[in-house]
Amino acid sequence: MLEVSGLSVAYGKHRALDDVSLSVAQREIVVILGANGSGKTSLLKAIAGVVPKSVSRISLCGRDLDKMRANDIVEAGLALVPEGRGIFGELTVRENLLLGAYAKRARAKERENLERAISLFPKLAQRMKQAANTMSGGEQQMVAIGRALMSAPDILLLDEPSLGLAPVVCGELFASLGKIREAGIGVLLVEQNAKRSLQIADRGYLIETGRITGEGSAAQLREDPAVQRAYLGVA
Amino acid sequence: MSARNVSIAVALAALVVALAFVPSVANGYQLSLAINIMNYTVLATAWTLFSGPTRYVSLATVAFFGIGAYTVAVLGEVLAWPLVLLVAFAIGFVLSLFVGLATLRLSGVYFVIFTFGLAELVRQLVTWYEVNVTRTLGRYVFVDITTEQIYWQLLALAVVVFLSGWLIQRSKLGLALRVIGDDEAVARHVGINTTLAKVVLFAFSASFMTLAGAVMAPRWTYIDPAIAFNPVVSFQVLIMALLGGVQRLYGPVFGVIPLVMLFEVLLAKFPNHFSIMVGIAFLLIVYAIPRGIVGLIEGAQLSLFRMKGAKA
Amino acid sequence: MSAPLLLVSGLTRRFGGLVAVDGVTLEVHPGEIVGLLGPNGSGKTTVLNLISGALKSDAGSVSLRGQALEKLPAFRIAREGVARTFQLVRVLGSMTCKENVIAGLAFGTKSRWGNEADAAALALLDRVGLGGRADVMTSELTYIDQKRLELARALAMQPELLLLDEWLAGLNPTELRDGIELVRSLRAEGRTILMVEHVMDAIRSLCDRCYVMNAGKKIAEGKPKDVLADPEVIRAYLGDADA
Amino acid sequence: AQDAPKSIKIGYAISKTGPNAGGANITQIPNYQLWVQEVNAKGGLMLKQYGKRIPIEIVEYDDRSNSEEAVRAVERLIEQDKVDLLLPPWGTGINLAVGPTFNKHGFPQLTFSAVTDRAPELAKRWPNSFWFLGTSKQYIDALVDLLVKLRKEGKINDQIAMVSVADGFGIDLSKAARAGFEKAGFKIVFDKSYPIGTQDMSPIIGEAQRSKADTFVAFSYPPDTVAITDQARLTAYAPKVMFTGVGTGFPLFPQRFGDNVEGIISLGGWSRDNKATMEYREKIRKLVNRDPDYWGSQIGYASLQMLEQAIERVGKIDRPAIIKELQIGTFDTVLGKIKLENNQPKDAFWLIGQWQNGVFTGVAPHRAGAADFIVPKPAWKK
Amino acid sequence: MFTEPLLSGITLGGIYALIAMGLTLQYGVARIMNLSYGESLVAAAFAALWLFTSVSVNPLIGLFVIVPAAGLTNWLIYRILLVPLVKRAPSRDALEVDSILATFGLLFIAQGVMLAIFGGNYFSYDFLSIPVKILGATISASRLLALGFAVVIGLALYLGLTRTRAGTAIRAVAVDPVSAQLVAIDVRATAAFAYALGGALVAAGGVLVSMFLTFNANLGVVFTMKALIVVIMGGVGNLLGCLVAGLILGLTETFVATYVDPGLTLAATYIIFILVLLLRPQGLFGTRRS
Ligand SMILES: Nc1ncnc2c1ncn2[C@@H]1O[C@H](COP(=O)(O)OP(=O)(O)OP(=O)(O)O)[C@@H](O)[C@H]1O
Ligand SMILES: Nc1ncnc2c1ncn2[C@@H]1O[C@H](COP(=O)(O)OP(=O)(O)OP(=O)(O)O)[C@@H](O)[C@H]1O
Ligand SMILES: [Mg+2]
Ligand SMILES: [Mg+2]
Repeated sequence: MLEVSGLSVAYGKHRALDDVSLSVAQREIVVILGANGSGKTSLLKAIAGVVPKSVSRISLCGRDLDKMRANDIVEAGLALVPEGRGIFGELTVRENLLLGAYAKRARAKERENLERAISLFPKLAQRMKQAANTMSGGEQQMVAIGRALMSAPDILLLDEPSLGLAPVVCGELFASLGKIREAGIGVLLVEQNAKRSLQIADRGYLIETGRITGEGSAAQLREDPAVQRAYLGVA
Repeated sequence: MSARNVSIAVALAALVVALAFVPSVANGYQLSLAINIMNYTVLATAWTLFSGPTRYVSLATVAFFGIGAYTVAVLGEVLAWPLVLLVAFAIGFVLSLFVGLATLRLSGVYFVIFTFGLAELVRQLVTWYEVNVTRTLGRYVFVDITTEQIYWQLLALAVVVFLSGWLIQRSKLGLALRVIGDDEAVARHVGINTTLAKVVLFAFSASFMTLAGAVMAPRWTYIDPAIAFNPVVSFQVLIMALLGGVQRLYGPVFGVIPLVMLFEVLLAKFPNHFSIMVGIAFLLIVYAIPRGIVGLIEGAQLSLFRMKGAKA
Repeated sequence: MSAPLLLVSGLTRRFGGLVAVDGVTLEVHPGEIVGLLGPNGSGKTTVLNLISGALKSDAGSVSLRGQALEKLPAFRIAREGVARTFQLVRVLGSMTCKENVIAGLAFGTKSRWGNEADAAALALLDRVGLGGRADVMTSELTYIDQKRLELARALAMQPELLLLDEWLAGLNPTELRDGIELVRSLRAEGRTILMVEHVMDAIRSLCDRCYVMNAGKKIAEGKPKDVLADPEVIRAYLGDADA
Repeated sequence: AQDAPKSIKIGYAISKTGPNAGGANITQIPNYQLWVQEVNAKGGLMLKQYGKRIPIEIVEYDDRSNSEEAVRAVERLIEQDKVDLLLPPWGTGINLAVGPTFNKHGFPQLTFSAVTDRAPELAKRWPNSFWFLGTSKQYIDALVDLLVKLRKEGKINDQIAMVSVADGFGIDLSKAARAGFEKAGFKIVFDKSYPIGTQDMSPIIGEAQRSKADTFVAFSYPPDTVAITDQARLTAYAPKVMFTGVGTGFPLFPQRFGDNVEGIISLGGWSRDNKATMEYREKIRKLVNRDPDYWGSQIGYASLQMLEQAIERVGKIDRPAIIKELQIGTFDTVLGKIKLENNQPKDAFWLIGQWQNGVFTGVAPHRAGAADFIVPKPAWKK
Repeated sequence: MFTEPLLSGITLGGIYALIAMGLTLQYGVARIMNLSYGESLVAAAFAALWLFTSVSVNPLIGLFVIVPAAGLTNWLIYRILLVPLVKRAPSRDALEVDSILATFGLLFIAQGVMLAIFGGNYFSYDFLSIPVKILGATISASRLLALGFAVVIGLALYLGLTRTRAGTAIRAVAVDPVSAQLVAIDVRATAAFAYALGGALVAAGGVLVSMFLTFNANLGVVFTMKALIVVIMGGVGNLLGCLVAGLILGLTETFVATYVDPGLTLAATYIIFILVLLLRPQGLFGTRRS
């Protein structure tokens, strides 16, 4: 469904991503593993169109995304939960969530998606009128994920979604990623909690200093000694 | 001190000495142009002293400048000149301490407009006082200060402002202000007394502006609030500093000189379409020099370095 | 037991109708690493904010070495020897890494400046894993590196008490191991640490004791092993599947 | 004879932008344009020294309503452009600011847009300076005479309501008025000032209306003059004597209020039957497509005529001699014959005028040609 | 005696609010600190004057021409002149600095053009200057009309911005333009729209104000500053704040003029302004940025 080939990102002289290609199919969770500074965030941002990039092709369900602006990319069915949340601090939780459904494709299902987001994070229901920037760190993360779900995406890009979530919520989040997949959505996940993510993922890529250095099914990766050493904490 | 620093210091000292001889070679008009440049240099640099690192954009420049001018109008014929200047400095300092304490909790554009309002408030209060108490609005300043003396005083003031700016930049106070400019919460949490740092610097910057006003006052025979508190001065200082670049202490000078010259040329060439020409010139500058003139200069230096590096 | 370094008692803070911190009492002894846990929105960050002076409390007291902190402004508290990191990183964006650390060195408990500060800054950057990046602008750092930088800045203040707010979040297991080592080495040099964390591995391996909060109230305290087995903690915080 | 220069350079710096531009544009700039046009149409100024007429060349700057700029522009005119003569800037403050520079370089300064009580003193300090508009006391004396006469005739009571703009002009005049009115036995029952730029005059008119004064005096700037008049009309406040201005003599005023201007009085005024004056109006109309104002314009034009005659009498650009001639000579102008006393004209023009049948007619001081005063001011028409 | 200052204070306040509303959109949403704002207002006033005196089109009908024209002009200004600045600005602060400099240039150009056409003269015309009696006080119909517009526009826009999807999107752009893209908002188009809407509002203000104020080509700055003060006092980006702040200032002016001293009106408004900011540094209705 999502096809990326030959994607590069540079900040000035510094090359953060170098000729990366990957794909995510419908009903698939793909995880990206990589060390700190390896370019994971840059990858997601580039796909979502919020950092300048050079690329040979990005397409979603056959539509070219590479020349589109970020807002059109969302309209085309791709949603990003950015690192550091990027919620609208001065707006209320409700407004944040409803803005998630600003995309025309999402408007019809606004109510349904709102219920889904709330059932995932029941805490939000009590805080609909609170200004988002007065929420706790974890609560803000919930708002960010909930907002992305509201845009009825075909594919969801998550940058470290579990960051700052309490274990119980974290567990629910991973469980719900499974449900999201069942709803026919593809998920591209950047996550430090490799153990958990490899449990639910179908496939994964390894990324090192801006290049893809490995890929495989989740099971293969779990068994790979290098992966075990680097990401699974097996000494 | 490294050899490079010594030679820079010597060059600067030579520059100051050379500037001191301007009155002996310039005619009246050129001298008054030089005065204008000096005046704005002092104001814009004093402005940058505070607003550069903290990013608190102030439009109160003319409030202090005007108070300086008024001090001269009131005391000019009563006290000896050095005393007048001293009093002006003291008034500026004390007043700005109060203002600083009251205002520095505002941020962003709130501070900008607040300072503008403050300047207008001072002007209104002075007007009201003059109208209802002294019952004359304009005051006449007849003090025996020649144009040359005004120039030299401004030059001396500029030297003082630059020296103090340089010292502050190298001091902990300078760092404190930059931290405040980036993030006040962090500043507090690393142990910076943000209020004190801001207020002290604000007061210094404002007192220099007050002094500039006092020094300039004898230029005009007649002072009334509209003249002394002309808000255009605040805007001009702001624009000059921004155009030059506030990242460096010397940045504003690079805004002052070209702008004063530009205004001068356009005024002469297009007396009837001055506004339009200034506007167009301005837009061109904004689009062509995106990072201020200092940015331009340093960018050029950087690429020079690069070229050298590439060849080596 | 020695006298507590930090003593918090009856600490309360409201936001409108919400009682974010509700009569919390806790103590931290010199040389200890104490964990502060709890579900999202339970008031942990708010407690740190109250201790560090970022927020003022509605009731209760905070004292360091017996000296009351709750009335002091944040910068005084910092000079008394309390340093912190932020949950959402706050680095000084217009400065280099070194300058960020110098900001911590210059105004902390034992102020350092000039060449001495330069050297100390480089050493600290090395220590948190940012060696060689002294002159990089902080805006070019990744999120995680920014967190490291923040720690270096906090350490630069030579604090007696270090408050860490989810400093270990977002690290992969290898990095986490390094991070845990780093924190442990801090204790070895005599620092006292109060840390908020959701990463249980870190809590287990680092903390001497921990407190658990829920909805602003303290619901459990004790050794990590015991606390994490507490049924109420499991219900409210850990959930069935342990991370 | 020496080689004649190609032109006589005359320079001026005036407010073309900024808050002073409004006044400068009405009272001053058209006069400069008209005068230069006329002189050059004749071939220029007749200089005996060369035995021929030499055209005027103008160098003009915009002082942006700023004293410092004005000083510098004048210096530039003198030192860079080497002008032969200077025309004055607009407004009291700026004329005073450039005074020392004019004086230092010995240029005659014929100001006609400055009202200052220190005019006599300044003329002594700077003998090259001429103060055509006079002092506020002159205007007030004329006004008081007028009011005293009306009171004697039983047409008004002895109460006056007065407001003034909190700026040099308003303060000087209100101060002189306070002294003058009280000396003449009037009671000032309402006496307030308001800041420049005040947009809402209803509180002021309301207060004045509630006072029992038959006479209402406003020393106001043009926008305020319009606002005050409008508010008075709106609330049907019709004092028997209504004084407003400056601005009342501006073309804007009758344009805005039509017949309703009838009976309102202000500073200045024209002689209805003076042919020269009416011709002058036509010329200005042709030049700038609107009327001149009825106060300073004509006086300014007269001052330029005087300068012209002084130069031609001296016959060369000899500034001290020109100044001398201005001080002692008698000149033929639109206003009739003028001879200065202490660098100020005396009884040369009307101090108080009243709108009568569409002309702002001089009514005081009381001398030959003064029109009868209409009192009470007619009620407002809808 | 009391109703008179009350009513004239309210109308004056309404006028202030009206003058400021466009700016709160341009600055609050499009993030353009528009120093040439007052010039737009004066230009609209001149347009109304010209339509009225030369073509005898009554200003109320003129509104239907001038307001859309102003909206379009401002839209073009944004797309052509300001978008390059928006694109290159690395941060919000940088954009603010750039926009101050650029609109400072625009200010001069607009002023220069008006000076070239109209000279520095004062202008004023007579329209709807009819006394209306309310509760024993007399107010001119034109001022009442301006007040009515201010209230209607203020409330309508407030509701529009807070209660509708498009309005919320506009506010989202104001809060965080980068994240706004992530929810499919076309940031540039939205900002251009807000800027143009602001321009249309200020033109409406200019037309209405021209019915009773005397103006000249140099008066723009006065309006810009008044508008900024109202916007800041009300809280940036908040239309309701604008309305309330305008009313407070208007009432302060008339009450001080009536009961204290007309000479202190401006001083009093600045004092109120300063007090409000000291008590609420983010303005009356503003929210604090984190
Ligand atoms: N705005 C920027 N300017 C310059 N360099 C940048 C910028 N953003 C990121 N980089 C650099 O690009 C590289 C990749 O960064 P990126 O944020 O994509 O890494 P990451 O894999 O997400 O790391 P982390 O796990 O720390 O979040 C890093 O070396 C970083 O320093
Ligand atoms: N300024 C504020 N205004 C209103 N409510 C606030 C404010 N700050 C915090 N809160 C609320 O107080 C509660 C406690 O917040 P706090 O940030 O302390 O939580 P936390 O325990 O740190 O959570 P997390 O693990 O998600 O970071 C939250 O419900 C939050 O929404
Ligand atoms: Mg990342
Ligand atoms: Mg927290």
